[in-house]
Amino acid sequence: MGKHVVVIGAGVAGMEAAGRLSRNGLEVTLLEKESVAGGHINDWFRLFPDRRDSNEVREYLINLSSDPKIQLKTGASVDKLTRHGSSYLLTTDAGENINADAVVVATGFSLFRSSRKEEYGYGIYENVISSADLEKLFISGEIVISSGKAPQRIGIVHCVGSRDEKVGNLYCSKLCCVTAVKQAIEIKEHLPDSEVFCFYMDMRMGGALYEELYREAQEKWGVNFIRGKVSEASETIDGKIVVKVEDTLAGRPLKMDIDMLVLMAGMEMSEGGSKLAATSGLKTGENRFFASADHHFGSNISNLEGVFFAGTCIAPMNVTETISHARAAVTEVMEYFSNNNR
Amino acid sequence: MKNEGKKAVWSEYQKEIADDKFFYVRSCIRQNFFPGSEVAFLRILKEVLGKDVYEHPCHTTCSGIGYHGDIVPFETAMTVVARQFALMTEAGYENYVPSCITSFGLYTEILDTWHHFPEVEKKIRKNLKEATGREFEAPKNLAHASDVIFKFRKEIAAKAKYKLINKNTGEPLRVVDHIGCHYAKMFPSKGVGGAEYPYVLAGMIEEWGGQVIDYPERRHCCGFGFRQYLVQANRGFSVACSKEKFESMQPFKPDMIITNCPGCPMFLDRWQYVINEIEGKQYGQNGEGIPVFTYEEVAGLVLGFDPWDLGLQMHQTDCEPVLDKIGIEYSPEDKYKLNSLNHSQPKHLVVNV
Amino acid sequence: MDNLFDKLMEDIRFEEGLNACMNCGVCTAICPAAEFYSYDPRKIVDIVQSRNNELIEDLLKSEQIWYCGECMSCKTRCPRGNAPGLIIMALRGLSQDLGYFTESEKGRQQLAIKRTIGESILNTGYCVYIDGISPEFHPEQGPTWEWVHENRVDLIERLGGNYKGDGPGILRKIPQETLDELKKIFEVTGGLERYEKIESYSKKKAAEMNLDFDEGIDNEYFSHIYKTNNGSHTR
Amino acid sequence: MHFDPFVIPFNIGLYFILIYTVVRCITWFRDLSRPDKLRLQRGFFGRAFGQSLKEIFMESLLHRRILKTNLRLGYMHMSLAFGWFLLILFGTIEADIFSQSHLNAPYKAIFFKFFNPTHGQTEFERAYSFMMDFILAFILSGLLLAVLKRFSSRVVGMKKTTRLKLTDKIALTSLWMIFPSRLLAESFTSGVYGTGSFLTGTLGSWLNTFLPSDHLAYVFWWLYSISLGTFFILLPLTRYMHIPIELFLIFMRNSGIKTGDKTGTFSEVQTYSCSSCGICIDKCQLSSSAGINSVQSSYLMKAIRNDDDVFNIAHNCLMCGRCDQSCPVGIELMPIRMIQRREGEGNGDMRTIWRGYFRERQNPALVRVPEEPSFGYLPEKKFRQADVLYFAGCMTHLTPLIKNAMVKIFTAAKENFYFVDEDGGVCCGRPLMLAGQDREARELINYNSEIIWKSGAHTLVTSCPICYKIFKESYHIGAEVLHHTQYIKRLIDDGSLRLNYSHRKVVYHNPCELGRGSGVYNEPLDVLSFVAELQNTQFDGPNSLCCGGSLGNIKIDTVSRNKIAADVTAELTACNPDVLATACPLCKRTLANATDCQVADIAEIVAGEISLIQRKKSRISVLNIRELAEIS
Amino acid sequence: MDKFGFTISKGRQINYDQNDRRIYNYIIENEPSFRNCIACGGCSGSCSAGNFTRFSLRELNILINRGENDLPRTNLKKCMLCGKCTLICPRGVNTRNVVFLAKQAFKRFDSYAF
Repeated sequence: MGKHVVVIGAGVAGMEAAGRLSRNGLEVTLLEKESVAGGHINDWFRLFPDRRDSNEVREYLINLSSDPKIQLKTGASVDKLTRHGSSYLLTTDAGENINADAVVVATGFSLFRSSRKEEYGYGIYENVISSADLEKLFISGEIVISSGKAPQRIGIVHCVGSRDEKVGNLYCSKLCCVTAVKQAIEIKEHLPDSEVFCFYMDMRMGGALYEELYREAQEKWGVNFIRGKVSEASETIDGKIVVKVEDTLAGRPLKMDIDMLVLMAGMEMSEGGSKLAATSGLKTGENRFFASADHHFGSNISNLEGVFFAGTCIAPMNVTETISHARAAVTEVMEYFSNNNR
Repeated sequence: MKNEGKKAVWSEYQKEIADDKFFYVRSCIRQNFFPGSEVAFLRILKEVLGKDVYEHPCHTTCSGIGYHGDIVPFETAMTVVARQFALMTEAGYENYVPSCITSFGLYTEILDTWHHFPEVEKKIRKNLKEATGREFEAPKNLAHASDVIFKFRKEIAAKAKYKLINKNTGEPLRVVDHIGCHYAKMFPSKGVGGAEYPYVLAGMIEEWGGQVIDYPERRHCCGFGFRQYLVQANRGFSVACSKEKFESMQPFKPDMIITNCPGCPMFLDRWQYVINEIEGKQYGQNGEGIPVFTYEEVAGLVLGFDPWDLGLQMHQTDCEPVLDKIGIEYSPEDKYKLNSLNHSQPKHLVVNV
Repeated sequence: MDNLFDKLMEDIRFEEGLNACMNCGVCTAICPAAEFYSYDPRKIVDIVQSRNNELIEDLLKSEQIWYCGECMSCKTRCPRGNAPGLIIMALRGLSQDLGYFTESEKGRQQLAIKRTIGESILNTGYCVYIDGISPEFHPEQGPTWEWVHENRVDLIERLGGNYKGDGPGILRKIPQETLDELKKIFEVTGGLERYEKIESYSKKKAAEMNLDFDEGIDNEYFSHIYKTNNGSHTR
Repeated sequence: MHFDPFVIPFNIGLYFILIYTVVRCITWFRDLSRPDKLRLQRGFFGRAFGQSLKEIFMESLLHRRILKTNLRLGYMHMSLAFGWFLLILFGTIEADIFSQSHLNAPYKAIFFKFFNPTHGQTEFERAYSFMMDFILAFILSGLLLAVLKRFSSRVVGMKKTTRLKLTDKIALTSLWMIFPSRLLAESFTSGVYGTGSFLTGTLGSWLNTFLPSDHLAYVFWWLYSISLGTFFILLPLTRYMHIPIELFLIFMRNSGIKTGDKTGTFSEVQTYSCSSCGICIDKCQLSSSAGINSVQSSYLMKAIRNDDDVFNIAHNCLMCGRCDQSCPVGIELMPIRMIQRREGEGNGDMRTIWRGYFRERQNPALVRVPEEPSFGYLPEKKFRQADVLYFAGCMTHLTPLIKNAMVKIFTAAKENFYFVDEDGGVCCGRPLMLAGQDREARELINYNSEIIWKSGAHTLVTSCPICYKIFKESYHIGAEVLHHTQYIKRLIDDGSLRLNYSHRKVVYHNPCELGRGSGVYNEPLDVLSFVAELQNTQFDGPNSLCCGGSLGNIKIDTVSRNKIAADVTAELTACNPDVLATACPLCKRTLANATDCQVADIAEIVAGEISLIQRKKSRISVLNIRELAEIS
Repeated sequence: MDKFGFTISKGRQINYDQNDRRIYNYIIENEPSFRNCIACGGCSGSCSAGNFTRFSLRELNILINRGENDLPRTNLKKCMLCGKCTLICPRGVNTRNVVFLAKQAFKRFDSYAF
């Protein structure tokens, strides 16, 4: 057909979409603001719920998107997106102009900046880390606290930056609960004698095999689950973290010293996505993610004809859903081209 | 502890504080328990910094303690406050500076309520007109007195005679800051540095040479709790709250506590005495207690005011250990000297002599 | 019977303080009162949001609503933007308006606060005034306070105050016209009505409890409510 | 030759065990309650004595009951027991007849051949030798089976065999050694002297051709004696103690002594009478379905004897009663288990074979506060006058279809009934009792009794067999207690309830507490065959299976329960019935989770077939539609 | 104390580090399914005893888990062991054995008889 599609963002959604588009015979330009493709999956050690090595998924995506029809441009973010007749003109921050017959927006998400929940002291207390930091520790193979010792007791705070009006995020990020459980198990694998406490508001284990993983954490690993939102964390003189929480099921406040506190950062609209929304006229919703045309049957469709959404730029999704969503976006693109040709 | 992290938080909570022409409103509790502090505030602003501060002789309590003791309805409290605003308007001032944190909290709450519910403000205007015939403008700038001292902390440091440094070791004094709950807990954006890491006192401590101590129960209430202290039967709760704080700060070996709320310094001071009486436990280094100060007292000391002019003799927990550490000159025999011929001393001291 | 939830909704603070609660417990976790009293602000919010009249009535008559110290730490933290502290204030207001406060030991103490703080406001223009803070009622203020209280005239003068004096300054005398204005404000805005309700319901309760009731703070009922702690408030 | 040192081990063992048994019997007798002592005395001079002798012969020697259940296993036990008995009997006679003197020391009979090596030359002697060899061969054949059973229990037709401790192994080895060593000792001796019959003679002469028989014979006589001595000394520590003790058991039982609810002489005698034959393990569904092989009655008996962790074993049992019914020794296994449950952890008064004499109590006495009721919170008792009371039971509240069906049946039968626990009642107390908490159970029993008693009802109907059993056995309420199946049967019989006949095929699962537990077998079947086509299975009647949901077991996990239920439903639905019927809410719930077949309580089936035309209450039997159809 | 007319209140926070967790550990050891509790409250909802009194197995389970043993110790005996909770439990926790073991544990560690 000779049509040219620009995919913005070379994360899971972008790579999947680009690969599928090229398989359909389209020319694709894949733009990535970072120096390498892969997105957040590059920072993750293992994936829930089956704990597979994230490299395997990355390799799959790289293979899929390594096609002569796909031109990957790294270090390139989109400054402007304007419509010219039936095509679009994209201007990158490097000043490069790219023409596209259709655009797939796959700008993904940003992890919630944990320091915004000031009461947890992220960035202030040495032993308060985020879920992403913990993944780095997993990759390094060594879980240690600032003193260089292995933590004896680890606390995991769910819903950091999610379901929280104070930081303007009313929505549930959906993946943090299962991530917490996955990480809790991984901690126990590394440090079998440690105690792990998950502080949750509701356990939202709504994916395939998520609940099973939760059960495994309880049954096999003895991970403790305490229902209550952590109110604040503070530091003792010997670098321990004191958490205050209500054990709502016991109906009593609970105070506990913890060696390492892990914050389950939620998902937010990415900066690149916000910038794109501001310059392109793409609509966003109350949750600041892109607003798709219809929740049920038009989640890939934007308010601009020929611009399509793929993946977590519209809402939190796991890898499986992201890949499915990217494939659906490709279907929409193909249909768009075939309708326009008629 | 990473200080950059804290600074990042502080930078997000900047607050506009007026520069001059303050309408000063006194605090009920402070006038009774820390009269020297309010005197020092006016002295510093007028004499040291040369600012225009006006005090209206007809201003009253804001009724805040009654409001938080739940015997004064919100509408009544709002109208009383509206009358204070009217006095300010009548005197031609726009920058309202309360000495009291409960008042500051109440003003903030009222202004916020009026902002969200304009019909309430309208009703209060009507009430005030009906009751007193007065009319008012809401203040252009509302800052707590500690905000004002915070704003001029550098000027004070420049004119300081002493620093919060142990003159024997050269080490900065380890200072605990205690912020009144109603300063920023209700409206974090109205306090310097926000609710979690308020900077208002920390800024003064840092500027004047001390080191801020961050201990786990730093944000805990002193335990005043209005009705919790006001009724004898409930005071066990009040003292327990302060005790929790002392227990938590003790490992950090604090040299002193500095506060910006009227009640807190009094409670943190008196409860040390009560805990010692009931449980025989004395906090602080060498069992001499942890001296508790208001920010004006500390500013006054730094500027070289006489400790007994600041009213430090009214503290139950002796301040001399800190004065000695800093190297402040004072005359021990003047401590209980009064203007009249009366030279009595507190009873426990008489017994000891 | 009146719908108590609707009555609460008339209070602007209630409307401000109650959005939807998801029972996360962050308020209780930070609450100083929950730490020392058998008290759980989360449960209180949950009860009021149930809109169950019976439960709310029980709440208004309970000890529960009187444990809060109104530090407002809960408001800082709530992820749904609720302010349990403000809800408590609305509940306390309604409990006094309906006379339910005398049903609980802690609620009955409202008379003590009215008689001390409340009357001080109207009589002196101050919530508290040094003359009323007697060492006898405040042994916890310690020996220094005894000295301060005894020598208050000299000491305040020495510190640059204006004890009972005219014009501005520390502990100055508030002019009578100002006190009249205050009183008028209380009259117009329902403050006096609240005072009267506290008095009349307390009087009724005193009769029920067979305790002498009189004006001022030197009577059996006052002494009882000021000092009694049945020890069942903590666990 | 009248003595040789090798007989010393045997003598020590023999006199030890004799003295031990006598002392033991005296203590046991002393511990008996007064009525039981009288029973025993009466039994000794009455019919019980003769009966016991017969039973001892039939059961302890011939092992008739084991033979009936399992021929190979029975033969094994019989050859060893009866064979040995014959060997001793005829050995003694032999010694008496053929040696120089009469009234010999026992070892003379046992080691007859050694002391009379030339014996066996006359015709009569040869014949007698032949008989003795035959008996020995009989024993050795059983021994062979026993050895094989150790290695493969299938040999004797058993699925599982009991597991052994070290002392058991030593005793077992010494037991096994006895007869082969006798064989070899006699053979070698016979070989040297050219005596012996078809077994010892043949073997002996053959061995003599290439071995120094004379020397070897003496070695094996020693071995024979040591084996016997060791076996006798270890006897009190092992299951073989059952050999002498069972005799007392039989006699006591025939004298009318019962287990009771506390540890006592009889329960101890029973415990020591267990031969660990393992039949209870074979019957146990925990073993066959869930693979739990450490808690069965024979293990419980052993744990009690060895003072092991009885507590966990005692509570890990479905209390289905299948083992109780099949025990060849007739030990009252369930009552003994209940005693253990009641006595609780560390509180048992059971004496171990040695330590018991010192009556040690390892755990300090607990500060008991029994005065304070456990269920003081229960509300004022509410009761209503009615003819019939319906007590659905806790479990029935989890199966509302059953309770609705019952209400429908009551209404259709125009019964003046009161639904006692309609709004959720108080538990009947049996679950607590099953957990060994009798005092607590008694509180609930008293509470419920008052309600029932004050209602003035003549009949109490319950849907739950668990409730039924305790109402029958432990309540004193002055009303007739009926399970709903019995009650429905009556309604049908007296014509109060007219039912249609459904042509559905039904298999009936008999709940343990109703069938084996309370002896109600026929009424459910009668009712079912009245409304449906009842199909028989091999698990009808006393042989019924346990659904696995039993409240009797407090330890078993859900997975195991489900396995049992799955196996049970597979067996019962093998003939593809339309409905798997039961008469217990707990069975219903448990089975329904394990099968796709419809599971229904009999009450539900009956309620579904209630005819629209109902007669007034009358005593005249009314033909149902099936009978009408048959007539026409 | 008379001097001031009050005593210093004691905190009622769950002090996880100082609480006695032997009861919990004993139960876990003997009934590992106890770990699987998700505090759904099914047990309390179906409870025969809960029908008459404020007895919540869910609450007791949680408290024992946290080492807050006072309430469970005095409340456990309210259970009738009827077993409905075990049938209801979606996580297959053998709740009946949990109660049974808890009583056992209190007997063993606290010399507390029921």
